[in-house]
Amino acid sequence: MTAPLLSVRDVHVSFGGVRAADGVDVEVRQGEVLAIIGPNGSGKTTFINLCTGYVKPHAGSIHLEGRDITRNTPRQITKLGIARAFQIPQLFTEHRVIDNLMLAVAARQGFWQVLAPLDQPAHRQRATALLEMVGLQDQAESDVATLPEGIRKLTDIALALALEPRLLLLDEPTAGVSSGEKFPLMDRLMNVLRSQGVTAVFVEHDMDLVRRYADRVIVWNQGKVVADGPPDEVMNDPAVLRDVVGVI
Amino acid sequence: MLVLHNARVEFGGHTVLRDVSFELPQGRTTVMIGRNGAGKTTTLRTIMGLLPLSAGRITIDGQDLAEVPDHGRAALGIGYAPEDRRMIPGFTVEENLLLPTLALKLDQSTTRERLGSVYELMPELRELSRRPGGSLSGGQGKMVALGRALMVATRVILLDEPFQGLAPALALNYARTLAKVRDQRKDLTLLVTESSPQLLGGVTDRALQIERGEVMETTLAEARH
Amino acid sequence: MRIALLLALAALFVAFPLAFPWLAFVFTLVISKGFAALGVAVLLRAGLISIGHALFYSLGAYTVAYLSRGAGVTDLILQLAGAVAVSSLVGLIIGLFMVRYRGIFFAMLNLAVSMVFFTLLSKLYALTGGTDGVRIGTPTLFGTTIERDTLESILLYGGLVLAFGVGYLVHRYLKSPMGEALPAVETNEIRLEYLGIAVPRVLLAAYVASAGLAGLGGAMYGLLVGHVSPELAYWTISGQLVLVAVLGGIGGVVGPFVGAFFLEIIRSFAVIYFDNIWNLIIGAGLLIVIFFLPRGLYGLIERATQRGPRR
Amino acid sequence: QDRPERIGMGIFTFTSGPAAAYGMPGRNAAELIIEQINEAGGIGGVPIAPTYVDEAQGGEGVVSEFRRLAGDQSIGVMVAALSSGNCMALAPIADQLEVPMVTWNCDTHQLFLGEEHPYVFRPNSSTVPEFISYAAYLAQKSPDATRIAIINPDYAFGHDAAQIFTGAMKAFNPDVEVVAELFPKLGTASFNTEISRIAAARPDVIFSNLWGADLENFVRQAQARGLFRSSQVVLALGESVLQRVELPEGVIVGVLGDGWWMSPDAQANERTKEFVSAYRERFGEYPVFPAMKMANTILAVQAAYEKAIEASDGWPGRADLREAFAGLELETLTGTVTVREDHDGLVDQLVGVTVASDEHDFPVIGEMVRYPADQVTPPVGEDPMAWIGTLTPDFAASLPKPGSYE
Amino acid sequence: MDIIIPLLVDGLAAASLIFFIAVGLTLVFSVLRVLNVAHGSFYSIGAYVAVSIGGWAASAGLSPWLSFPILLISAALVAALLGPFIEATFIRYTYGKPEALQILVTFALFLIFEDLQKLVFGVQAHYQDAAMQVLGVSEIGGIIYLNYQLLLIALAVVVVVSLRLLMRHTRLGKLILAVVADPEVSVTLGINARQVYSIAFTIGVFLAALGGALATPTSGVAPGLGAEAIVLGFAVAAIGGLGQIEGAALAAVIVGLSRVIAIYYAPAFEPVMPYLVMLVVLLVRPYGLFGTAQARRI
Ligand SMILES: Nc1ncnc2c1ncn2[C@@H]1O[C@H](COP(=O)(O)OP(=O)(O)OP(=O)(O)O)[C@@H](O)[C@H]1O
Ligand SMILES: Nc1ncnc2c1ncn2[C@@H]1O[C@H](COP(=O)(O)OP(=O)(O)OP(=O)(O)O)[C@@H](O)[C@H]1O
Ligand SMILES: [Mg+2]
Ligand SMILES: [Mg+2]
Repeated sequence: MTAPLLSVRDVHVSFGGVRAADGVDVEVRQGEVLAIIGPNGSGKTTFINLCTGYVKPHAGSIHLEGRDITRNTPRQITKLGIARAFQIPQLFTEHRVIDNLMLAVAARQGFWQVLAPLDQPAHRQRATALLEMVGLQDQAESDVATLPEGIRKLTDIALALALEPRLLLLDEPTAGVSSGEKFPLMDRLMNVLRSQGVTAVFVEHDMDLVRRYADRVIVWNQGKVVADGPPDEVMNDPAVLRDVVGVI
Repeated sequence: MLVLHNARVEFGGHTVLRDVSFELPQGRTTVMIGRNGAGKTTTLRTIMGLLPLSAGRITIDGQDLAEVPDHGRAALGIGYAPEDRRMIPGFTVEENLLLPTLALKLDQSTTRERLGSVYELMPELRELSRRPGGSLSGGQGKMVALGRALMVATRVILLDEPFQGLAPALALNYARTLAKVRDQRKDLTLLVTESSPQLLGGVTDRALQIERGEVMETTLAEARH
Repeated sequence: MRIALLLALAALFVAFPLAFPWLAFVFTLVISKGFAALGVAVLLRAGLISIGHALFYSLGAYTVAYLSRGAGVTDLILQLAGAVAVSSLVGLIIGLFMVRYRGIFFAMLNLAVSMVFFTLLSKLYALTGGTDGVRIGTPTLFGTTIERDTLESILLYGGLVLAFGVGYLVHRYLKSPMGEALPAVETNEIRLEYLGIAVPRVLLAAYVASAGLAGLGGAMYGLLVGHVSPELAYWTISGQLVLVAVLGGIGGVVGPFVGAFFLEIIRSFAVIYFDNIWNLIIGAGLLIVIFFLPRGLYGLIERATQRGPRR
Repeated sequence: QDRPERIGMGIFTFTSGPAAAYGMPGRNAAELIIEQINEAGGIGGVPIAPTYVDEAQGGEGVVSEFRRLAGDQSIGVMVAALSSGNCMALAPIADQLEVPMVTWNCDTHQLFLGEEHPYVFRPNSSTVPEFISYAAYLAQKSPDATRIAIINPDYAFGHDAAQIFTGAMKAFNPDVEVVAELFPKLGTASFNTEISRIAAARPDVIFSNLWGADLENFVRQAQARGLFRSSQVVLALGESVLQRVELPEGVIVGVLGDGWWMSPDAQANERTKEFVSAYRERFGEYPVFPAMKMANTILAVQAAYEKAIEASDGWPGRADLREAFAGLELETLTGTVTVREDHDGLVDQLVGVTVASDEHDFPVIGEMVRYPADQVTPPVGEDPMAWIGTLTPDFAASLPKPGSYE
Repeated sequence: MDIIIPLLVDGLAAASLIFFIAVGLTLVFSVLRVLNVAHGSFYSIGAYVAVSIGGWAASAGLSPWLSFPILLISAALVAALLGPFIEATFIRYTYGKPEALQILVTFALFLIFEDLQKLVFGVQAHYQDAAMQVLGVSEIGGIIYLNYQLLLIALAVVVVVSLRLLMRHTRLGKLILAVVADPEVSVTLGINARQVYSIAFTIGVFLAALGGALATPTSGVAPGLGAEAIVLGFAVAAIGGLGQIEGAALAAVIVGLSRVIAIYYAPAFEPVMPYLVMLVVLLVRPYGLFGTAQARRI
C-alpha cells in the first residue's frame, strides 16, 4: 500500500497537567475519509491544532508525505496543501460572506496584487461556486457579524474548501447545523472531496454521519487513540459504545 | 408563567421575530425547534433582555419584564445557558459557577446548598472545578454553562442548543441530567432550543416549531421530519 | 455622484483662495495634512493606531530642508521625490519591527520611536538647527528659479492634482486583496494565516505606504511653511493626524482630506473668534462629529450622495 | 494713501499652555498701553486696533494667522513673537509679504545672524548682552566663585544662555569650571532629582534662566532643600516671579533689559507710574518685565509711526513705516531704545540682588547696576559668540559697579 | 560609592510620582479597555482642587496637618463629581468601539477641560505646600531630602497593595473581572455591568485626581500639567503590561531610576528615558513586563 499522506508519531502535548495528546500515533492515508470520535475534552481539536502547527508538540513528530512539518507554522502548512475548518467558526466579521470567500480565493490564486481589485469576476465566480457547495448562495451579501451559528459553520467550511487542499481537516463540520441540513450538506461535501480526490479527516459527534461517510474511524480518549478501524467494527466495540457512542 | 405577547424583534429594518406569542407552562419543558437562522437564539436573548423588543410584551407571572433591567432577570430566577458556552477564562470552573451567587449577594448557606445540588446533578463538574474556564473544551464548557445556569434558575431556565457539540455519550448523560433536574425541581420551567430534538424525547412536554421568526405548536414526531 | 462631489470639493479648493488669498495657505496645509492622515488611515484599517507618524511627517520636511541646504538639491520635484523615498525607506526599516505589534503596543512603540526621533532633532544642533528649527528656501522648478508666490500656487494646485492621483492609487490599493486583508487582520488574524496569507507582509506593505504618504505630506508642509522645527515630530502632531483620520472617516480615501479640512477650518475660525477658548471649541466640535456622525464626516457626505457605504 | 479708520496691529503671544504664564502679562500690557494710547488720541489721531494671536496653537497655525493678518490691508504692523522658534519662522514671511514685524521677545542672537531681514526689527536687547551682564555682575560681586552649576530649560533659549554665560564667565575668570549642567524639559513639575544632582556637585554658583511655572517649582523645591543657603543663585528671569514666590535675599536677578517697573528711571517717569498703577488696578499684580517689554515695544511702534507720518506726505504705508524704524530712537517707560542700522536694538541691562522691601510684601531688587547698552552689546556686524571670546577680565572691571544705579 | 544612596532615593521618589500618574490609567484600561486621554485632565483637576481647598484651609488658619486629609478629600470629591457623570455621558458610548475612537472622544474631553481649567484658574501656577513644609526635611547620604518625598514612596506601595487586594480578593474585584471578560454573560448572571463600569471608571478618576493632588505640595499646578501626565502615563502603563497594576509599579521604578541615572550621568538624555525604556522593554517583551499574549482558543 502507498506511503501515508500524513503521519503523526508518538506526539505529546499537555496544558498545565491536562494531557491533550499522550503518545499519539496516527496515519492518514491518501484519499481516505477518516473520522475522529471521542468524548469531549479528549483531544480531538488539539490533534487538528497539532497537524496544522497551531499547537507545537512537546515530543514526537509530524510528517506530510515524509516531509517533517513538526515545527512549521500554520501558514507554511497551509501552503503545503492542508486546509482546516474550525469547531468555532473563524471568520472576517467586518466583511460580507462573499468577501470572506473572495479573500480565500485570492489567497489561493495569487494574493500579492496591489492594484487589481479583490472583487474581480474570476474571484467572484469561484466564491459563488463555493457558496453553492455549502448551500449558502443566497447568503452571499449578508454581513458575517450577524449570521446565526449554523450559517457561520458553513461559511467556515467554504473558506477551507476555497484553498483546494490535498488534505482537509474538519472540526465538527455539522455541529450547530440543523438536523434537516446535516445529510444534504455532507453529501455535497463528500461529492466534492471524492471528485477531487481530496483526503479528509473529520471530527464528529453525530454517529449516524460517521457510519455513513467514514472509511475509517479512530477513537480518542484522554489524549490517546483507543481504537482504530472500519466504522461498523470500531463502533460496536463495547468500550467505545460505553465512552463515546453511548447506549440509548 | 413566562408569556410572550406578540413579541417582535427587528435588526436594522428586517424583522427576525414576527409577533411571536406563546406561554411556557409552569413546571413544564418546552422545546423550540427550528432550522438555522429561524430565530431561536434571538428569542432567548430577547427574553434575557439582551435584545430590545420593537413591539409586544414579555411577562413572567404577570410582571412585565420591560420594567426589569437586563441584569434583573437573574434575580427573578431566570437562568440562561448561551449557545456558545461563554466561560470567564480567568476564573476556575468553580468560580464561574459561584459568580451569580456573588452578583445576587446570596448568603453562605444558600450558595453552598445550590453548589452542592449542582455538583450532585453533574458530578463531572467536580472533577473540573479547579480548571481555568478558558481551558475547557467545547463540550466541557457546555456542561459548566448548564451548571452555571442552574445556579441562577429558580423559576425558569433557558438552554440554547445544549446538545450541540456534545459527544453522544455526554449528550445522553446531559439528557439524563435534564431529566433529573425535571423531577428534582418540579416547579422549574424549561425552554430548550434544539435543531436536533431526538435526545429530548424523554423530557419534552411540549414542542414549538419556529420558522423565519414565526412560532407554531407542533410535536417532536413532526419536528423530526 | 461621488465624482461630482469630488469635483465640487476641488472647485471649492480652487475658488476660495482666489477670494481670500490667505486661505490658499490653509488649504495647502489641509492637503499636506490630508496625505499624512491618509497614511495613518491606511493603518487604522488594520486596527493599528500609530501615535508616531509625526516622525515621517517631520522626516519629509527635514529631508527637503537637508536636500536644499546640505545637498544642494533645489528642484521641487526632486525634493518631493526624495522626501517620499527617504520616509518610505525609514518606514520599511521601522516597519520590520512594528508589524509584530498590535493594539496599544503598536501605538506606544510608534510613540516611543517618534519621541526618540523628536529628541534627536532637538539635540543634534549641527544637523537640525536645534529647537528653533531650520529654514527651507524656495526651490527651483526644472532649473528655473521661482517666486515664493508662484511656489505657493504650485503647491496648492499641484498638490490638488497630486491628491487626486495618489488618492486614486491608494483607493485601488485598499480595494485590492492586500488592502481588503487589512480589516481582516483586525477581525481574524488566525484565519488569515490559515489561508496561507503572511500577515506581517500585509502590514509591512501598509506601513511603508503610510510612511511614504506621511513623508509626502511633510515635504509639502516644509516647502509651504518655509521652516521646520522638532515641534513637528512631537506626539501631539501624531495625535492630530490620528484625529484627522478618524474625524474624516477611515472608510474612504477622501475621508482624511475632509477631516483635515474640517479641523483646519474650525481651528482657524476658533483662533480668530474665540482666541481664548479655541481648544474648547475644537473639542466640542470633535464630540459633535463623533456622536452625530458615527461614520466620520465622510460618512455624512456618502449618505448625502446615497451610496450605502460598506464598513 | 489717506488716513485709515484705525491702525490694525497683529500681536503674537502665548495665552494658553505653560508659556502663558509668561505670555499673558505681555498680552495684558498690550491691552492696557494700547488703551492708554488710544485715549490720548491714538497715533496721529488714529486709534490702534489690536488682533491677538495665541502662539500655543503651534508653528503652522501661527504662520497661517500671520499670513491672514498680513493679507488684510488695514493691518499696518505685526508685533511678534514670544517664542524665538516662531520668530525665525515668521521673519522670512514678513519679508516676503513686506509687512513690518516688530519683535517683542525674540532675544535669540540667531535672529539677524546670516540672513538679512529688511522688514524685521528688534527694539529690545538680545541674549548676548542679557547674559553677559549676569556674568559681569557675578564677577564683580563674588570674584572668587569658580564652581558653576547651570539649570536651564531644554530648548534654544536655555542652551544659548548657558553657552553665553559660561563663555563670559570663563573670559572673566579662567579657573571657572562648570560642575553641573542640566537642561530639564519645559513644563517639568518636579526638579527634585536635578536638585540632588546640583547639591551633590557643591557649586559656588547656580545659574538658571528657567521661567514661568518651571521657575516657581524650582525655587520652591530648591529653597526647601537648602540650595539657596549653600550657593549663590542667579535667576536670569527672577523678577518675573518676585511677586509670586518668596525669594530669599541675595539672589541675583534681572529683567533681560531695563524693563523693571520700579527702577529709578521708571519711578522718575510719570507715565510709567500711571501705567503701573493702572496695571495693578486691573490685573491684580505689578507689571513683571515681560509686560514692560511688550509695552515698550508698542511704544516703539508708536514712535516709528509718528516719525513716518512726519516723513511722508499722506498716511505712511508699510514701506514707509519700515523706513522709519531704521535708526529709530525713543524714550520708553523704563529708559531708552535705539534701533541700530542692523535692525537690532540697544537697551541697557539692569541687574541686582533681591532685598526685602519696606513698602511691598515681596522682595525687590537692590544693589542695582545699569550696564550701558553700547558697552555690553556686540558691535554691528560682529559675530556675537566670537565677540564674547574677545572679552577679558578687565572688561568686567571697566563696567559700572553693583549698587551704582540708584 | 556614596552616590548610590542618593541615586536610589531620588529614583524611588521619581518613581512614586510617575506611578501615581500611571496607575489610574492602567486600571481604567484593564477594566474598561478604554484608552483614557482625559485621564490627564483628571490629574490636573485633582491638583487644582487640592490647591484650592488647601489654600482655603491655610487662609482659614487650620492646622497644616489637616492638609493631608484634604489631599485625599479633594481627590474623592473630583472622583465623585466627575467619575460617574463623565462615564455615563461620554465614556459609556465608546465601549467596544475602535480604540482610535475612544482616544478621540477622551482627547476631545481633554481639550475642553484644558480651557475650562484655564477659565477657572487662570494661566499662572497655583501652590499649596503646607504638607511639604510641615513634614520638614532629612539628610540622606549628604543630601537634603523632603520628608514628603519619602512619604510618597510609602503611599505608592500602599496603593499597589490595596489595589491588588481589591481586584483579587473582593466581591467588587471579581465582578469587575467578570464584566471585563464578558459583559453580556455577566449581565445574564445578574451583574449590573453598567454600574460596575461606572464604579471602575470612578476609581480610575480617583486615582488620577489623587496623583495630581499628591503632587501639589512639592510642585505647583499650571496649564500643561495634564498633557505631560498623559504620555508618561501611557508609556508606563504599556511598559508594565496593560492592566497590570504591579507592572505599572515596576515600570515606574525602572523609568524613575533611568531618568535619575540620566540626570546624574547624561542629562541630555533625560527627556527620552521613558521612551528608550519603553522601546527596549517592548522589543524584548512585546506585551510589556507583566503582560502576556492571550492565545485564542480555536
Ligand atoms: N489552549 C489550551 N489551554 C489549556 N487547555 C487546553 C487548551 N486547549 C485544549 N486544552 C485542554 O485539552 C483537552 C483537549 O481539548 P480539545 O479541545 O482538543 O478537546 P476536544 O476533543 O476537541 O473536545 P470537544 O469535542 O468538546 O471539542 C481539554 O481538556 C482542554 O481543556
Ligand atoms: N445582531 C444581528 N443583526 C442582524 N441580524 C441578526 C442579528 N442576530 C441575528 N440576526 C438574524 O436573525 C435571524 C435569526 O438568528 P438566530 O441566531 O436567532 O437563529 P437561530 O435559530 O439561533 O439559528 P442557529 O440554529 O444557527 O443558532 C438570522 O437570520 C440572523 O441573520
Ligand atoms: Mg473540539
Ligand atoms: Mg442559535
